Amino acid sequence: MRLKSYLTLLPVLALGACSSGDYRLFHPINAIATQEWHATIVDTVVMLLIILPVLLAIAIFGWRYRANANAAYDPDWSHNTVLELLVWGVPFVIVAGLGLYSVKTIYAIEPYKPGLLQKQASTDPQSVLNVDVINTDWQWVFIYPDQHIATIDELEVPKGSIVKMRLTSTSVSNDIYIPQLAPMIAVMPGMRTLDTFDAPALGEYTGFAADFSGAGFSWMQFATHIVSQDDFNTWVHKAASSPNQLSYAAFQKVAQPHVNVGAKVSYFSNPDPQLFNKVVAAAQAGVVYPVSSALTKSIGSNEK
Amino acid sequence: MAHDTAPTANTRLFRPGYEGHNQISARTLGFWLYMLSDALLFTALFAAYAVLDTPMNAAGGPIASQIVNPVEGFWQTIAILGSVTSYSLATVAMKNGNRGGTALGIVAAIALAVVFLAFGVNDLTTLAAHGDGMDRSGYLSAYFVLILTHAIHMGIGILWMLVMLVQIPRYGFNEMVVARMLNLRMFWQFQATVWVCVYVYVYMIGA
Amino acid sequence: MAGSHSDPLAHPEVRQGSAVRYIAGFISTVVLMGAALVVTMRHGLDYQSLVEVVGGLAALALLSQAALFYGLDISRAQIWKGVSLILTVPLFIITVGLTVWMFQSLDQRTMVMPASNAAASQPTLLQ
Amino acid sequence: MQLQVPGPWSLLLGRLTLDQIPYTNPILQVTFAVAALIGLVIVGAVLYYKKVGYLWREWLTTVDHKKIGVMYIIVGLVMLFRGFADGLLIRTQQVLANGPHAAGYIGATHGFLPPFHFDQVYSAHGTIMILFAATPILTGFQNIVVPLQIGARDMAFPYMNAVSLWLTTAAAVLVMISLFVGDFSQAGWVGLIPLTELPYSPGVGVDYWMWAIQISSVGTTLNAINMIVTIVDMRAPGMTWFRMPVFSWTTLSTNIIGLTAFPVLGVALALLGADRYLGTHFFTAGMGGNLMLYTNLFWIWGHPEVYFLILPTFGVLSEVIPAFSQKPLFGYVTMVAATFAIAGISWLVWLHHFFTMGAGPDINGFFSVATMLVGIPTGVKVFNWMFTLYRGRITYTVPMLWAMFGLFLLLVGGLTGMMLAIPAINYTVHDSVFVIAHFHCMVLMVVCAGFAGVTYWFPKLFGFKLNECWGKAFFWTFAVGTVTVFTAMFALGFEGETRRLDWTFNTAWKPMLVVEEVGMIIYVLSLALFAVMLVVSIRDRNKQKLAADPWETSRTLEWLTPTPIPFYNYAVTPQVNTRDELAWRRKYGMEHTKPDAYEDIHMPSNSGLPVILGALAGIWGFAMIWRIWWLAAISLLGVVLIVIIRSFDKNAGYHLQPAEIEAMERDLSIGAITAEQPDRSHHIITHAEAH
Repeated sequence: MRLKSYLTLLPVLALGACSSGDYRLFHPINAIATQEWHATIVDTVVMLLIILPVLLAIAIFGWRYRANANAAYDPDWSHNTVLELLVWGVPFVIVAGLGLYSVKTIYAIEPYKPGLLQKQASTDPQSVLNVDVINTDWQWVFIYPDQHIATIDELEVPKGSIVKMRLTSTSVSNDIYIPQLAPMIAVMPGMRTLDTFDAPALGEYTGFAADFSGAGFSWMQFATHIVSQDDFNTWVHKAASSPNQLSYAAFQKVAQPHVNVGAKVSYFSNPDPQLFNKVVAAAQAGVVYPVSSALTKSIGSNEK
Repeated sequence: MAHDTAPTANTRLFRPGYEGHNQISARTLGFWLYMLSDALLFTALFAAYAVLDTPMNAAGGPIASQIVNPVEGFWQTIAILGSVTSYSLATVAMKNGNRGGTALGIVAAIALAVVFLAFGVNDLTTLAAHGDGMDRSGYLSAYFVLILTHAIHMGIGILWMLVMLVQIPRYGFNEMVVARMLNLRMFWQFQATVWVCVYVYVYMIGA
Repeated sequence: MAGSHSDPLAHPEVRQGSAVRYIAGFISTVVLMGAALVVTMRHGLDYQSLVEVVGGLAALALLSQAALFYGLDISRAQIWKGVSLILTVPLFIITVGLTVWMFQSLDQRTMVMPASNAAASQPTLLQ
Repeated sequence: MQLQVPGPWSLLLGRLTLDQIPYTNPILQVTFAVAALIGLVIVGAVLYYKKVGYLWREWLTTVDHKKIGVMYIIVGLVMLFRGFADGLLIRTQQVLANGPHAAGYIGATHGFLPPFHFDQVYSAHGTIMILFAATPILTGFQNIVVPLQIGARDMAFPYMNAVSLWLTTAAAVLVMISLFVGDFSQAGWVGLIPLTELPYSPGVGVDYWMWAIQISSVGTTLNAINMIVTIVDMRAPGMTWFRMPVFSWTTLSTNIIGLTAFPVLGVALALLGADRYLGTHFFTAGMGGNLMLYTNLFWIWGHPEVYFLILPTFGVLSEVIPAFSQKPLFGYVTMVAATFAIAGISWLVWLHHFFTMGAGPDINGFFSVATMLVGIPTGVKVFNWMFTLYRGRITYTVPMLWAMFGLFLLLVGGLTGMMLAIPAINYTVHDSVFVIAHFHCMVLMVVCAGFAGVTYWFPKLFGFKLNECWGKAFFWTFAVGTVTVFTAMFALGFEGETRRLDWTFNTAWKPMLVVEEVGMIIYVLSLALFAVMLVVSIRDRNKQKLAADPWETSRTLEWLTPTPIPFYNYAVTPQVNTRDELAWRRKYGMEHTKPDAYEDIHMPSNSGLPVILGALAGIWGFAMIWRIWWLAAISLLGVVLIVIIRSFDKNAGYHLQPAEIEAMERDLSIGAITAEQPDRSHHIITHAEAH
């Protein structure tokens, strides 16, 4: 039976092998994602140490002791103190080991203050790039407080930096996620969470919303570019020359529920330096951005 | 089979005349389990209250120390404990087969429960009249709903007692009536237990 | 299933009712709550000690109710009530305790805003 | 204090208007047509065969735990089918709507479901599968098997048992009505907060979801009380705690969870209801609410709920595997200990559902380790089942195949569950389809054990076996479908696909999405084979004459009763002498021993009140959803009145006479009574009522 199950797996695995480059979790870019991937491997290997023998034993017993095999039959054997101690002991040892490992890795990648990045952050504080992220229905607004620019649905960071994101939401909860770079963390209205990641290699990565937030949720991607410092400066200059300024009033227009089809990028100059705090304070004061009834109708589509 | 023993001449395979369980015991155990379930309901409400009992969750509205009055709460404590004791004494009268005494105890319990509820309702309506209703802040939501949930339990208990006041003269102390009287005793005592928790947690520690 | 045909008033849970016990339950709870009230109204204790003292008095009141009102003991009639209560009490503690612990941490990390300390509100990595 | 809701409101009909009926939606038109057709066929058949009275007397008003159990399972299977249809829609939408230029059909811009419709479908899928399919099916098993297994005539509270059933059914009906009147929640089966608050879900969808769960969870709580009292109080003489079959043990532990966890869900939903109806601020982002409080309360229930589902299926495996290995269960005592260890730990782990909330490394560490601890007793269970196979004499009947595949899924689910328990891994796959694949392995383990149980206990109840050949065909297609869908889904998790996407934006996902769709088609095939199996089995039902123990290797007490089981279960209460009583009696050649004499049996009377109570609860829910205050008030009053009326009911049941029991037992032993002729037993009832 198990053999047949595995045979059905083969085409699936073959398909998977063809497009292995798409397995983003297998190709971590930075220290955080690498640690996460290592944890995945360690956990899987340790668990397989116990699961594979069990599967094998079940298969062997299942075959060996089938009714018409005339194998040894022991109709009363149901208790063995040594074995029963062992069946508690073995899982206990494995859980103890993995538990210790789990706690250790939590501190290494803790999104607020990852142990992995502490050294770089203290020796080279200049490399820390602050980004304020505001999740709206249904876009991502990135504010660069030190560069005095803001973007919608585009996150650009210089290579070698440590990116420190402060996150909040105008309306409903969400999760932010950049598979090869940044761990998932909740983004909640009226609250502020943090997410930290390093950017060691040039490249373009997709980030997106991970927790359902309403009709436009599937369209909440943002491009994440890791570029050279020069390119970053050029990009900042480009955004800074945008005629659109992101005052709080302008932001309130941006934050109206809106599906950003195709994740179109916009740039703003001179964002209100207190914008992030104002958004949090507004949410705490009860400001909501209600969804129009057109977006909560089953019939017909409206996002275009 | 760890305890496998061969049958002997004395081995019985059937048990004719087996009485099975006792109806009253099964009912009181079942009701006790319901009350544990109800206790978890209050636990969740207390957890919610604990989370929402911060100055931030008051959202500019009143905080606990501004709305609770431990002294008034003490009169409520005496009223509800008096009610519980009267009802419990009614079941002592039932033990002696005294229908009149049982009814008297129940009436006294209802009267004291109404006194208790009057205090509570007065508190909540006064707050609401000042614009500090349950829709004012997260803290007040938790406060109102905790108090109201307890009050609704009290109301159900009073209704139940009224039903018993009809059933006792009608049926006498038969199995069903006795089981209900016992369950109601647990239910009513449980309201006092919850109130002790509310009084201490909301009225005293909040003060 | 025939159930007991005996006199329902002979049931142990009817028999265990006792006026002395109920009145003792009333007095003990009122006295303990009165003591707690006095402690509270004097305002002589800091928050932590108040929680401990008043919480301790409340625990005593609950214990006295368990014994005097509910009449919980290890008799055959009451054993399963006691067992189920003992199995459930940890759940009260777990639910409220872990929730409070979790939200204290969460409030510190997400709600307590640096907004008050003005524009320089960017968190540092080593905060 | 009533909150202003968008849209019109009238005194008579509340928010209900003609616009609320989505009669222009082609998908719902087809669904409605099919549902109406099935409904007409059933009603027509009942009328044509003049079965209205039979249905009312024998089923709707019954207080017999076996019939109630069967009805639970029927409700569960109907909802399972509905939930599966939702799953098919989800998968098809995702494969059609893959890539930036995916075409749109039936008025959708991509795929064939507009976002809001898709969102309702996935929310309904989760809600239905967990609360209205898995829960009733397992409750049904517990109802049928546990009283038999402990040697009792019925549950402790037969009337309340019927009330539980009809409350659950009323809630399931509300979920079904939401298809055609108004809409369902868009906010996931967990009720993502604050998406469920009025500004973001202004319609009635969240209200449908909320009230349906509330009503069904009252039913579940009542059932839990009933089950615990039954097990504590009603075991046959000689059945000490450590002679109790493992399924009864798992039922006890699962109902302790149900009893204590469901009130917390009730509070979470009631506080959400207060926000939506009374304008409080429990879970709003502003005005002092705390939205994570909802998530916290929901998962305090939600994680124990997982074990509420899984533990009874562990019990099924612990019955099926020994029966078909012809050996006692290995390590009975450790099995019981492991069961209660799982139940206990299930209260300490709920935060792992929101590791990404940002609660801090200490808290995440605590809940991570607590979660892993569940792996210890679960591992013990797997080892015990493995050693039960050792030196057995294994026959691969259909129930055994289901049990073995369930074991396989449990191991895969355990492997991936251990990954999710580590926050460092959880941060990469939380809210991805990896999580979906993980918990579907677990829930499908529940389903496999469910099908193992159905095929195992079916002949006991109905007097004929399900067809083995078609049963195996059904099993193999189902197993292949499962492996195909969920292997692809694990792969998609590693590719970074998040859950609940109505538009799968990354074209690289296409191959795996296609594999998933292929798996779904295999599933459809397996359901067709299931139907064939039922039809063939029912057609051939008279070809076999089954003894009390049709499998001939079963070990526990329930197989001592005649097949099919008479409504009074045991003519004379059995005396239990050992664990695995039937295997022991068989070993010493006593399994056919009959009692020497019969005595009268007291039975409870049927009652129409539970079904009326259920109907009133359903109407109350509907009225609250649509804010029809007068109807809500009347139906609530009706519920209170029925409870009071019942308390004045002096009908104390009736007594069956020894001669009638003897005649019935004789007829059963010669096969003169089959399951389709329960009218005879009813005849005896009416006759007996004259006494």
